[in-house]
Amino acid sequence: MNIYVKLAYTFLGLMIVLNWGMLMGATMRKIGARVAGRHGIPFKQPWIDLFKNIGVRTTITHGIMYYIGPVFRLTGGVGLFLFMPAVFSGSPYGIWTNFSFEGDLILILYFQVFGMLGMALGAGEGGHPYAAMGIARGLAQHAAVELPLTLAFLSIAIQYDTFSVYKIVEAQQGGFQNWVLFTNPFAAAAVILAMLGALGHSPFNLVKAPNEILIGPATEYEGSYLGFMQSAGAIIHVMEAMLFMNLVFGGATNWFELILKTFLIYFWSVFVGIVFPRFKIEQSVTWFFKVPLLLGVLAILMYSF
Amino acid sequence: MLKNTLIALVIAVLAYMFYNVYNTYETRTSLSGVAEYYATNAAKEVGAANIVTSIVVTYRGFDTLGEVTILFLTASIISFFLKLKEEDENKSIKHGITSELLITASQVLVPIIFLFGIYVFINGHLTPGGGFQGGAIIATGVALMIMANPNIRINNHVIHWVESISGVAFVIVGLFGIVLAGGFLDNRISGLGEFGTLFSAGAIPIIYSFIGLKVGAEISNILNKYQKSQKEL
Amino acid sequence: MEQLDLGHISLAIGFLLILIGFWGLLTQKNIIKIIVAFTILDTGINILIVSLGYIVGKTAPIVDNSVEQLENHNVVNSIVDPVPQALVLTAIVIGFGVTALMLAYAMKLFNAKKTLEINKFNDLKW
Amino acid sequence: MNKEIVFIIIALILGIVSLILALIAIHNKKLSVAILAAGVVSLFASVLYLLMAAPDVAMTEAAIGSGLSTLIFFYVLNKIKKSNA
Amino acid sequence: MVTPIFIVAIALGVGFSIGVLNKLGKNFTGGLVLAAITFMTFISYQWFYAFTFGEQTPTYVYTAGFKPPFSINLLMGQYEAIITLMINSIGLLGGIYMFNSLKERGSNAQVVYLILIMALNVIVMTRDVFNLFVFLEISSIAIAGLILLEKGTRSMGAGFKYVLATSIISSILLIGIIFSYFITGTLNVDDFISLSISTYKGGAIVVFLIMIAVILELKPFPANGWGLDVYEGSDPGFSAIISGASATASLYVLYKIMAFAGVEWNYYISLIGIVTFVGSNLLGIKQENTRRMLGYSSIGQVGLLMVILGFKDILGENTPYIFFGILISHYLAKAGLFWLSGIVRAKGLKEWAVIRKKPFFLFLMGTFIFALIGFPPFPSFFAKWTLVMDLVQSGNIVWVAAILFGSIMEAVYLFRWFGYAIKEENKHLEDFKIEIHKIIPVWIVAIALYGFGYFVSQLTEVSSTINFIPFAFVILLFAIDFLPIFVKNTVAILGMAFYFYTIYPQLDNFRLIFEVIFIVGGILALIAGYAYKGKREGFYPVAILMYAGLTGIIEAKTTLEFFYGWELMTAGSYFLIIRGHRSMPHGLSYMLFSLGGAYAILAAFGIASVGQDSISMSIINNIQYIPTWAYALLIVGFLTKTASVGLHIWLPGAHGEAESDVSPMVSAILLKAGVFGVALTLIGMGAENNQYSVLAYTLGWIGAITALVGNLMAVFQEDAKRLLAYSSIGQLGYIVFGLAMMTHLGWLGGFSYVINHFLYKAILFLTIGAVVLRVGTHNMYEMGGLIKRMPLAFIAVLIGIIALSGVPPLSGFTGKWLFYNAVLDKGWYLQGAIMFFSGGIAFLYLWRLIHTVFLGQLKDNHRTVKEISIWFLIPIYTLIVGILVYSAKPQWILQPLAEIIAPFFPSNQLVWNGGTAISHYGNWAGTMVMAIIGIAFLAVLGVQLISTRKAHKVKQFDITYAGERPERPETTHVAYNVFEGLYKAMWPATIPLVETFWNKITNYLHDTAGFTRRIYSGNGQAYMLHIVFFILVTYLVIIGG
Repeated sequence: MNIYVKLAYTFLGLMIVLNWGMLMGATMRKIGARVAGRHGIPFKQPWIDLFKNIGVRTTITHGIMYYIGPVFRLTGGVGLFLFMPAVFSGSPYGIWTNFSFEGDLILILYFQVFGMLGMALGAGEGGHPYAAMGIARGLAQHAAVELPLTLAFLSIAIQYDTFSVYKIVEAQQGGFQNWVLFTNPFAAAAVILAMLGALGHSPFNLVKAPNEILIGPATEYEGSYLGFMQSAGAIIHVMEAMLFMNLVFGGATNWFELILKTFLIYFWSVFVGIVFPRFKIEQSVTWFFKVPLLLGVLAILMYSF
Repeated sequence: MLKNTLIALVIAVLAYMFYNVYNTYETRTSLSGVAEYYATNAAKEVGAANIVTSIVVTYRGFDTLGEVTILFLTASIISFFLKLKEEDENKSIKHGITSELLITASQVLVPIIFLFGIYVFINGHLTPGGGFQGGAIIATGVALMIMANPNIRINNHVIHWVESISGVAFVIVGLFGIVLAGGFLDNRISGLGEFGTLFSAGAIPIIYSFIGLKVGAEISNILNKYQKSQKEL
Repeated sequence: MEQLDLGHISLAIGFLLILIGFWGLLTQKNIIKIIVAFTILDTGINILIVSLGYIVGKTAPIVDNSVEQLENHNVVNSIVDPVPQALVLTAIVIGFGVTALMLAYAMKLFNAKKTLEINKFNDLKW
Repeated sequence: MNKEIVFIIIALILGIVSLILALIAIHNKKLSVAILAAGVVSLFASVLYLLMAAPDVAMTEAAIGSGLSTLIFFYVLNKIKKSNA
Repeated sequence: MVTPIFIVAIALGVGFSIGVLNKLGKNFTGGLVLAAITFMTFISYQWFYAFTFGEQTPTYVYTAGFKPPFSINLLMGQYEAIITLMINSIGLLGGIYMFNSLKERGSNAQVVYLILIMALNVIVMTRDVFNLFVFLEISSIAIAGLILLEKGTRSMGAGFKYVLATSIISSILLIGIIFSYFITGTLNVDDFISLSISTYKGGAIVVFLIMIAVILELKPFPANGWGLDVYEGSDPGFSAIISGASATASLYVLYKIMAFAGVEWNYYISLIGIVTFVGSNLLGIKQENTRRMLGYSSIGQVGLLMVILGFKDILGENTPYIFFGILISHYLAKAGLFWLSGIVRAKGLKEWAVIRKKPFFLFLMGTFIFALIGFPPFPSFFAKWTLVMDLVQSGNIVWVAAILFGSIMEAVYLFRWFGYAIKEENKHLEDFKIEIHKIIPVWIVAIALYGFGYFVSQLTEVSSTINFIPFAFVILLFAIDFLPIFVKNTVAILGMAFYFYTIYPQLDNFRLIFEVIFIVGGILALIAGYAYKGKREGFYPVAILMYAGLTGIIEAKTTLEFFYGWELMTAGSYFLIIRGHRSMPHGLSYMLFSLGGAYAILAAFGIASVGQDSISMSIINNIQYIPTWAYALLIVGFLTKTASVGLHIWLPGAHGEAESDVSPMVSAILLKAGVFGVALTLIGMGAENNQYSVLAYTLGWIGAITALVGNLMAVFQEDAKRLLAYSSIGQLGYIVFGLAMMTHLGWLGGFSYVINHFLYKAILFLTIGAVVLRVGTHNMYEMGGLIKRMPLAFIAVLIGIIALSGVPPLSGFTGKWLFYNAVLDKGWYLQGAIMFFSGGIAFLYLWRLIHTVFLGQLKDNHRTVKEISIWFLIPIYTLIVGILVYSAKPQWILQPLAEIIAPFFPSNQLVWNGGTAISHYGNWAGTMVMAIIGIAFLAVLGVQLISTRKAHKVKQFDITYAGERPERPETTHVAYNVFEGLYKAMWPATIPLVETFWNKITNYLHDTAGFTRRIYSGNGQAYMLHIVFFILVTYLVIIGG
């Protein structure tokens, strides 16, 4: 395939993901509001916010790291998309597999951090004390979430003898009975529980803590920085869901399937969030070290002997 | 008391050990080993009638040198250990005068004792006794002198001169042995002389005299130091 | 009665004196007493040495002036062992030296602390 | 009576007495008694040496062991008594 | 040739005549005594010369002109010549040293000293046991007298106890001697040998009496309280003579007696020796008084020498080499230390801080202590090495273990003492004055130690291969230590560069990697040294000492060379570490762990040499005797250097408190020495098809847990350098884990980590160190906002942490990617998951590091700090270039690495397709990934640049929360106790179990020592009881009931 055609498709895919991410975010907020008996925001609200933010005339900067923090964040989101096969089409070099053939699952796992790091550092230079607090909590929770997730992912990698996300998706084709959800239930269960933390909704949203301390690390950003953060957030949400979809739920063979599955995955975390109140950070860390970790270890042990 | 019981136990075990040592002893009926050689040859080789003397002065003369050295060491150590400060020596306390009898007796006896001592070591190669015994006897004379008159000032210089010269002479005579005879402390540096007479046994009478003088001087020195320390407060 | 000869008896005396000496060394607290015990120990050893050289019925190792004794090698059969006697001479003198030194120490130690109790002189320990 | 047997008897007596004296020397409270007893032990030893045909040793022991040693002991004892007084 | 009888004649002639000559003044008599000793020294020297360089045969000297056994004879053989030379020369030096104190006591004391030296000579030479007794008595009495050189009740008490003890001992000896005469009819040692006395009726018990007396003269534990009191109570100048000359003579007597005692005694002598060695060194750790501690050490060393004598039949022809190697070191070093203690006049160990600012004193003290412990280049090093080799080869591993344990105990107190001297506060201490006649002997023995070290190393074929050039360079740097820093730094850098240039063609690629890290890395770290002002005394010799050791282990062709380099490196790094503020306890624990590790390695080398003719390094590839244990020992030894969990507690303090440019040296560079060793061991274990999978498996777990523990502990540090130090522990855990997998991918991952860790840890430590130099604190919560003042430093740290955390696209990801492939390949899933989790935790502390130091609010007192020094920036940015190149073109490094590893691990290699690495499990295109991310980043940045083109800079407090300007560290940038929440959840994992474990062991040892040493009640009578007890117990054991 011509590289320009590839780039074009990739860009198109990115736009789809961005918009779907914003829509999904609005939907979830709506659902949350309705459950709480409020009316909630209109579905177009994210777009309105984005354009308004980008349109803000005065922008400030605290310094170079503050300035490029959002760039890191957005690059992180975009990069994730680039290294993730979006829609399965029977070839690793297919239309919607982006540049996933340049790396594998490990690359994606580590690249997740790239955006977080940028945001953390950028907010850090802003000098807001709560930014640091939010990051500290986020990192602590992230570390705890990673453990069961990694165990589960490793289990899946062992199961299919590969780290390539594409190959894992490929192996799950041919009916839902081939999904990891059924072929490797412990790993799937660990992922399903641990991804609550990864997606960062209640009860694991002390990091963002919307009501008490504004919006966590992003506190210091406004204007088009915030716009960037917002877009990145939308992309990353979808990408996270997409990762779980690819690894556990059989991937997607078309965009509709992708949207449906990511919605359901995302909805699962929102659903839990509606039911449970927010955890303190030590509570959430301890929680991840209990059931999800146990499941992850079981998933590994299955293949260790 | 527990401790003494423990010690008693220790002594008991020690006794057991010594008992085992004791058991190695068997009544001897004849000479063996080196003793046999000495008995056979000492008189001929060394020329001294008293075999003990020939062993002490010649065969094992090196031990004797060490022995003299020990006395010398002890005297030296005691003299710097018990040393009085200079001023103390001058204003030392006067002891009460001892009885007239003792003083008179000592005046009579001391020269005799000295003479006897000299006799003992000069005849060391012929009769029982020798340098050590003679030296000890001389020292007894010195002790008597001191006892008779505690305030007497034994002349340090004399003692030191006697001690030094006899000591050095001992070593030099020993060295002559290397040059003139078979080895260090060999008594055969001059002719052995006629067996059984005073001037026989080569250098033994000379060496024993030096030993006697030296031992006498050293012991006197020790006694003197102790005597002086009495005056110390 | 086989063992009841002079050699055995004095050997036994020697060992017993040594044991008494050890007992004294280990039990007496007074420094002078300890030194006394040491001299007894020393005497015991000296007796030991001499008795080892003893041979029943022999004379002192001094050769008569008679030449025949020399010639006929009778000396060998007529004297006790001279070597231990020579050694014990040395041992006695050494013992005297050590005793004198100990007594000097005793005097100085007494001067320093006005006591002769040995367990008072434990400034250095552990 | 055989000379040997006489010797043995003398030696036994000397031995027993000197052992007793040695114990006295160790256990008597009075230092002067102890010193004297030790001196006598030494003196008895020199007699024993004579019995065992060791006149040289006997002389030495008598002069040095029982004589001079005891003398020094008394010097020291005297000194100590004086300081105590 | 002057006959040795003149030693006696001269000494006595001079001695006896002094009674008259003392009228000429004490200086004259003192001079005369020295002249006499000089002459005695000359006599033994000419014999020594004749034996060593000529064809001299052992010569008997007959006294009285009769043949032995009828007269007393002396023997002057080779050993006698050596030992009398030693005694006389130390006697001469001691005489010079004590000139004044002897003079003060008068001519009598001078004579006693002279006679003592003479008596010791005779003790060595005589062949007659009764004569031996006489001269032993002479020496005892002389010693009892000379103890009084030191005034006061204490020395008198010690002297009296000494007299009592020796009189008991000599009584026993005399009884033994007279009975030996009784049963054999002779007193001559040679006759005893030819008649084999122990076969006579009662021979055994007679030999026992003689033997036990001689052994007691050597102050065996625990019947040695009197000896200790003497060491403590007497004049230090004289203690040196007792410890050196007197003990040496007694040892030689033991040797003589052993000739007729029968072989069964050998075992018991060794047993008593080892008990003494271990026992007294154990008690030594409780000592606070210098001289008493040195006394314990002396007694211990003599015990060790007894062990060697006991093993003389097994050690065979190596015995003299080993014996004299250890003896000479002990002899000179102990004399030096005692003499130093006399000059310094400090009683307590802590008071030695008075020499803190006196480099020459520290040099002397260090020389002696290192010689005692057995570091190269001192004779004891070679001797100990040979000893361990021979003992292990003869199957006496338990003995080796005991000896090494005792050595470590000795190191504990000696190095603690040394640490006090270097680091303890010394303001309140009074200075001391140095008398020239006292310091000269000390210098002479110190120089002699180095000289003998070289001499001894040339004696055997294997040790003569050692490359002394690097060490000579150390000496050179010490010699120019007075020059300014600029000169020394340049000399050091040029020297290392030149050395590298000459050495690198000889190395294979595997070694070359490490050599580059060691030497090139070292040069980079040294460049930072230009930033320092002043002279920086003592820095360069020790730094180069470490590098000399590092290059030594790389170049080593034999195990001896390796161990030599290893010990040099340990010594050098110890000095480097201890230079830091507050680093004394850490320096000590570093030294102890290093020594423990070194001894494990030594023992393993010994085991490896069993059944093999050579000691070439290749023997560890084919260990025949108990190979599993040998490899385990090697691994444990090397893991002390990589600070793996359980053996890591020295590292945080040592690295954290070190100087700014030292931290990268000891972290980025030094730790790789351990990795090098582990790699060698694993290769030795047989690479892929190894039979020691249990070891490798255990090692893998150790690596994984180390990674977790190191990273987790790093998260909770408040001190920036400690954070990095813990991080090093974790990173080394990764490396160990990678190597332990014993697969191609595992090793590739491990090695890529080796290089990476070197790069980023050097960057981070250099940068943080430079920042610390500027802001003057290690505490992160006292920093903040420094990006404004030091943007270059910030960028360096940013790149460093991205590389460390393994976030693509920088080089750290290479290692991670390789690891996960290797984990899958190997099947170590759980460990792999732990590794991944540790990686996740790494983000926490890395973020904390960069955030709390560079971001957040700038502190008021830092508003004017400058950018870090250019001399730090140069190496930092050089390394950054390295990281960037590595990240962009990983194949440039990974492909050569794979080639190195391939011979050992041929299967499951990576396939390279251009810049894409393809494994069985996945693929990774380093260059492309970097390009993609770069393009995406630039694109996004472009958009942002457009949309925020009018951004204006705001002030520090112009933030949303501006209404509350935070003042306290807890609030300013939340730097203090940042991860409180995590800590609440994870505190059980941070319980310092390992530290508690080691503390318990330490306390246990201390308690044991404290309890045991109470037997030394200070009561002379108790000491006599000990002696009698010792005799009886030995009797019951040896002769039986």
